[in-house]
Amino acid sequence: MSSLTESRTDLAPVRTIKLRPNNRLDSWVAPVLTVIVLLSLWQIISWVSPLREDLFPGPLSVAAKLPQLLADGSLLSAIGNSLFRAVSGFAIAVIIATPIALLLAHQPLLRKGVGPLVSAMQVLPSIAWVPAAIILFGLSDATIYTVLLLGAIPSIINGLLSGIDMIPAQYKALSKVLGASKWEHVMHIELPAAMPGYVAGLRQGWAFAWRSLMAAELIAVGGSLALGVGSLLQRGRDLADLSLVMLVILTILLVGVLIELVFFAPIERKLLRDRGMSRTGESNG
Amino acid sequence: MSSLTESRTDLAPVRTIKLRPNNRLDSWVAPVLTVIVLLSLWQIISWVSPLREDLFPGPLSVAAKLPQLLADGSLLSAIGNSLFRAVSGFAIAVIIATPIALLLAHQPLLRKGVGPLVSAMQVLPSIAWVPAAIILFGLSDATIYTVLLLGAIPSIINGLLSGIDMIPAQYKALSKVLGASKWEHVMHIELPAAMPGYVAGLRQGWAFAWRSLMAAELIAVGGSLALGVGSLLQRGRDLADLSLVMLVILTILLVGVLIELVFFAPIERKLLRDRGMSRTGESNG
Amino acid sequence: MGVLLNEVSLSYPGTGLVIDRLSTEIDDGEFVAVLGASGCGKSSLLNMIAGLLAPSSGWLEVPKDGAAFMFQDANLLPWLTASQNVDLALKLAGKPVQEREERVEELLNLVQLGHASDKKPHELSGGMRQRVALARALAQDRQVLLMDEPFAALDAITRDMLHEQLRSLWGQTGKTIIFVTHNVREAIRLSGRILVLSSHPGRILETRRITDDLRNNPTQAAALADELTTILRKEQRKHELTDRITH
Amino acid sequence: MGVLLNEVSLSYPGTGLVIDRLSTEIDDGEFVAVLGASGCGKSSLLNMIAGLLAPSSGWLEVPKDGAAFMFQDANLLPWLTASQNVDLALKLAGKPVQEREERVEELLNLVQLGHASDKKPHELSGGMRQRVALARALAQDRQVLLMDEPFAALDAITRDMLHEQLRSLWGQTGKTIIFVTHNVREAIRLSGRILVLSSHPGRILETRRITDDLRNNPTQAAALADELTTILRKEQRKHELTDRITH
Amino acid sequence: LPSPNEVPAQAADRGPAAELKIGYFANLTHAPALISESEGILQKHLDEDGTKFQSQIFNAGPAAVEALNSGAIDAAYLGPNPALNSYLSSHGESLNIVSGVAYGGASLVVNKDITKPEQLAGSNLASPQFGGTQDVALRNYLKELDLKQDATVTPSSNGTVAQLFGRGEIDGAWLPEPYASLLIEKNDAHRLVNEAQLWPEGKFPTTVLVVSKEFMASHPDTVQKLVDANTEAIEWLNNADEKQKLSAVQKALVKANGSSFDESVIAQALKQVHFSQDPLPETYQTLVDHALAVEVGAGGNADGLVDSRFLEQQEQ
Ligand SMILES: Nc1ncnc2c1ncn2[C@@H]1O[C@H](COP(=O)(O)OP(=O)(O)OP(=O)(O)O)[C@@H](O)[C@H]1O
Ligand SMILES: Nc1ncnc2c1ncn2[C@@H]1O[C@H](COP(=O)(O)OP(=O)(O)OP(=O)(O)O)[C@@H](O)[C@H]1O
Ligand SMILES: [Mg+2]
Ligand SMILES: [Mg+2]
Repeated sequence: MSSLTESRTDLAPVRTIKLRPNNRLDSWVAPVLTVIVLLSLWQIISWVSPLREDLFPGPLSVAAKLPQLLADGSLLSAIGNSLFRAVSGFAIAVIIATPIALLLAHQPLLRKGVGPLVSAMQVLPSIAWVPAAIILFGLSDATIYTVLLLGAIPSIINGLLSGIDMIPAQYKALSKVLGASKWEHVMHIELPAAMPGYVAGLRQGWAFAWRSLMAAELIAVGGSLALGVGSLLQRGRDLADLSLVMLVILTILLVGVLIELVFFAPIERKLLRDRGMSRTGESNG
Repeated sequence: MSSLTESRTDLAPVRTIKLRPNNRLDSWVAPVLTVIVLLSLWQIISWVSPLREDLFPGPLSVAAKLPQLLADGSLLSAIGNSLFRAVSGFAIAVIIATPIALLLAHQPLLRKGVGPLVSAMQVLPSIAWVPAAIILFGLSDATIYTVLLLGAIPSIINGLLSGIDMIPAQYKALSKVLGASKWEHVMHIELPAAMPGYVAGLRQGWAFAWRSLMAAELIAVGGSLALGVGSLLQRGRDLADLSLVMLVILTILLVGVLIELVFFAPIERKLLRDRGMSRTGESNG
Repeated sequence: MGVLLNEVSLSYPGTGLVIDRLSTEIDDGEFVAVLGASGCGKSSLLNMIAGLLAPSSGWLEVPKDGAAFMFQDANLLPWLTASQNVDLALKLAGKPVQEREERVEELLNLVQLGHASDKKPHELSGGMRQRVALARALAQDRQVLLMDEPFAALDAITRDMLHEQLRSLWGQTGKTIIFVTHNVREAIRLSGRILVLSSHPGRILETRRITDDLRNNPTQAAALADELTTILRKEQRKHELTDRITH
Repeated sequence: MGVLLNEVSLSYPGTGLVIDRLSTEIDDGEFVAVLGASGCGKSSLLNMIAGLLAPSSGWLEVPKDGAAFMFQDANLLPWLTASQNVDLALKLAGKPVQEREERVEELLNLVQLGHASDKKPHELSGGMRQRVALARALAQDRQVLLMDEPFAALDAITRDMLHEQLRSLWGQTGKTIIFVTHNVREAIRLSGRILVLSSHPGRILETRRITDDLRNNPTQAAALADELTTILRKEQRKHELTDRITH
Repeated sequence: LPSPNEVPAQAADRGPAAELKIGYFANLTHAPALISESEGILQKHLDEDGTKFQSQIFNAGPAAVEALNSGAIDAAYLGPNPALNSYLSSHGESLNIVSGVAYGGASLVVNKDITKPEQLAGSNLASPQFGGTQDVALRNYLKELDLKQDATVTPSSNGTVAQLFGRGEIDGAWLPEPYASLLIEKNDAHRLVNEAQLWPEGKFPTTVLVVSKEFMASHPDTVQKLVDANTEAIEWLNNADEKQKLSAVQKALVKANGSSFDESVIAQALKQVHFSQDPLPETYQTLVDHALAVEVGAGGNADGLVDSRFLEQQEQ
């Protein structure tokens, strides 16, 4: 029987309410700090490293590349083009994938038949689709969207399916008892219940969409197809210009961080908060 | 007041126990049937289509390609090489990503700082890493594994993180009450509770691993780096040999379906069954 | 006709018979209480009546529009507030919006949760969740109402009040109510008939009609409560013996 | 010393005060029952004592090794069987394997679930789940045992039997037990002191010591039960009035 | 872990290397490399110093240059452009061209409807790589025809270009062999312009042999052997009769790549490509200037790219 007691006085003045604005700020400051630390590390390593400047460009020499690319507008227009394609393509992918996933979830035989194929399609590299897409659509944005969609759709389907699989059986019983039609069940119970898993799937789907886009943009490096970030990356490799490659990588990372911070993270936070959970390390207030 | 009554006699002889072997068989028969249907469709379209045979090869002309590739052993050895790399690389990725994800889950500041970068890395196309990997590791399997790992790890981290985020708060309370150390909490509560979300993430991680591998295998088609499926695919494209491209696509799909059926689906089924849930359309027995 | 069970049996995969050839007829507008030891199959029985489980053999008849069901655990949807949870039942019953709003408020007030209507389930106490579930079950407005230990998490006072509400609701609407409880006196106070279930397997051990006279006579009621408790105790003791032999 | 609460207040984000400057001292080895209306803050109080919630102001002292806690919902881990759920508590308490196996069996037999030890939570009935949770709480073997409506989902017979078990366990181990219940007679039967909480905000409305004499005297016990019920009812009525005015 | 810069750029001669790692593509224009290996020519030369060799087959220039820079390979058969790009971006520190391999063999092939250069107005043309030799040549050609605004140039990859043409998506393409011949043989295209017409004596580099600067500094003897073997392979090819040449090249291609184009395509292509060890040193600055003129490159100084001392040594 422990007679040692622990004073909890230290807990006393801690209010469970944390200020939200502060929290929001945190989620921006921390990544920015991380980036600064990583950049400094990179610069130091590039100074110390025995590798030639053209093989391992430091941040300064990469930054030196920037004005030129900004001046001829190619970087900004490439980002614009790619971002537009990725966002619109992703939206289309979500619109197509969601009903397919729901159909699969409700048609056991279809799911058994097509489900494994969907997972297999996820594994197929995007460039595999390029020849077929070109035959069908030639050198048009349709080709690029085809490759992007075939990359993103299977992943979103799988995300939603596993979200639905994880729905507690009791919710299904509830919806039956409440007399929900299939459609009502999907809209009022299944989709909201699967939401957290679905959003996790969407995040992966977005990654697939963007990566497939990069692969699709290698089809043509400018010309009749508008230049995208993927083309720019390939151009950097073709010209043995690692500064350009690094610059494009950083651009992609930046876009990725922004999409995460302004889109996925807030949605996820909202979903979890609605359900009385929280992302680890975030206050539940 | 409804006075209409519904006879439920029809339900009477239905036993809730379904025979499992039957179920198992189903999950193989259905995909095989699907594949047969798709193949037939493809053959019919290729007969009907006005496109030249070399632009749109039918299944028969693709199959005709098979004996030659089997004879010189290049297809089988390419599959063997790629599969070995993918499976071992994926295993390494899981081993690396899991502790990182756990660390991020338990270090709020780290997560805030690095989390968005991880999501951004997921978005970075695999070929972006190729120049750096070659310069660091030359033409070795290390290069290929680097590209593969950088593709798979962020996705697995994100999968586990969102699995952990979805753990009900009450389990955390339980583990605190039971006096679990951080390590015990992770092993006995956090990991098992996050399992379903984690496996969903692993499935996506596997897709990333395989796709990144395909990109990495484009570096070289032979020599000190053994030929992989990705190289074979590229060879088909270079030689404008769409039959070869199709054959490789089919091979990749086959591998994908097999991995899904022998690995992910059973694990997922087991996890859900353990928790009293079931994949939609599968009996809970 | 209300609910008819004919030789209904149930077993789960890997269990023996949970319910064994149970037959009973529950009239339209009857108020029936089900008593039985923990784990004897009461929830399973309600699940079958609600159509959520198919019997392993036998058959049952229920009104075509199914039954409203208050689950043993509250089973609220965590992403909806208390009022949205109740509203969902009305929405799925096809009620028009204006009507719904009013009805939700009415129902939440009935269970004394008017002040908590905008709270999410995780912000409610256990008893409050149960009351939201009760409001939702009442919102369904079906001829048959199944309730699985509806008042278990409530304090005596709230419980008393809800007893009254439920009795008056039953009087007004003539619903068929089947409810599971562990509280013998609650069963006597509310129901017109008490079914006592045995366990392993679940059969009807005893059926008692409760008249209003008996209900309102404290001594008689107490005597019946004692009697039922004795029956239950005897049944339990039998099992303890078998248990000790088999294990 | 057992548990000391000093001017402890609690509010959740967006709520008013749930618990308002509550002070009390619970001695080592005391058996305390907490009564109060649904939603008055009983679970919140236990959560604070268990260290799961920090008070908004005030402070409390608990034994350094914390408290065993039986949650209001069973809170079993769904991927573990009944026996594994109990075993986890022993494992995390650092008990050696041989001892654990025996102890798990012992505890499951204690709650009469020896036959269900290999079932997963979703294969158990509500009352069975609660009993597994009880077994797990006992497995923790801490000086302080907190129980949040431990017998709510149990039938009278099982409950009676577990009352006895709990009393004898308390007698043998000298644990400090704090338990929440809605059953006034249960409180009188088990505890040495009853705390009655008010609601909105939660304060101690009444403290009653229960002597063994009183406990064993049916008339006295019934009188106390009536008295406590009246106190609770009065408190509730007060709120209904305020409610009607504010809403 | 190969660390390319352990050896300072101007390291002392350390005699013949123990091993020579060489990269090339399984392409027709790399025939001397293929023959040199399949006929055992390189092995024979290296055996004199006891040097072993290892070959690595690449898909594309960038990966080969990256490998050369990392020290994973010491020498490579490459198109002139990747070599030039790497030379310029490293300020002359990465590699040198030590010998020519092939010249000629690039053409503008177009569909049958286009018979005169003027008809290129409004057409959609392709090239195999942005800023590559053919891309620059095409752009330059269009500029000289004053069609720069009227025709689109879409850089893609060789395989994709063939597909696009097959679908009728593009009207023509400036391609190296055997892709130009592939379009002619399989897709009814015809040769509108042979790039040879645009160069003095019809000579422009198609494939060159490059060696990394460090390797050259430490093992000049081995480089000499490599250059000698290259020359011998070229002579072998140039002395063989048509049929012998075709079958040897085809055999080597299949061996390296698993499969190859049809014999008819290879035969056509072999007529366009000429093998010679002449590195054509004066052409590179022209390439750079053309690129600058059509705004696809940053310009630069190609002086010193070609290091012909090994060829000169050979002649002595
Ligand atoms: N899904 C299931 N799989 C296997 N066994 C089950 C399942 N559900 C219930 N059981 C078993 O069926 C029996 C009856 O369970 P049920 O939930 O109907 O009991 P109950 O009478 O409602 O008990 P309680 O009063 O404790 O809620 C129990 O022994 C339980 O273990
Ligand atoms: N996470 C939370 N956020 C906001 N409010 C909460 C939260 N948890 C509890 N509350 C509120 O605090 C009050 C007390 O809740 P608590 O669970 O302690 O009640 P209780 O006395 O245990 O009731 P019951 O007997 O019904 O279980 C309730 O009004 C509830 O709405
Ligand atoms: Mg039950
Ligand atoms: Mg409570």
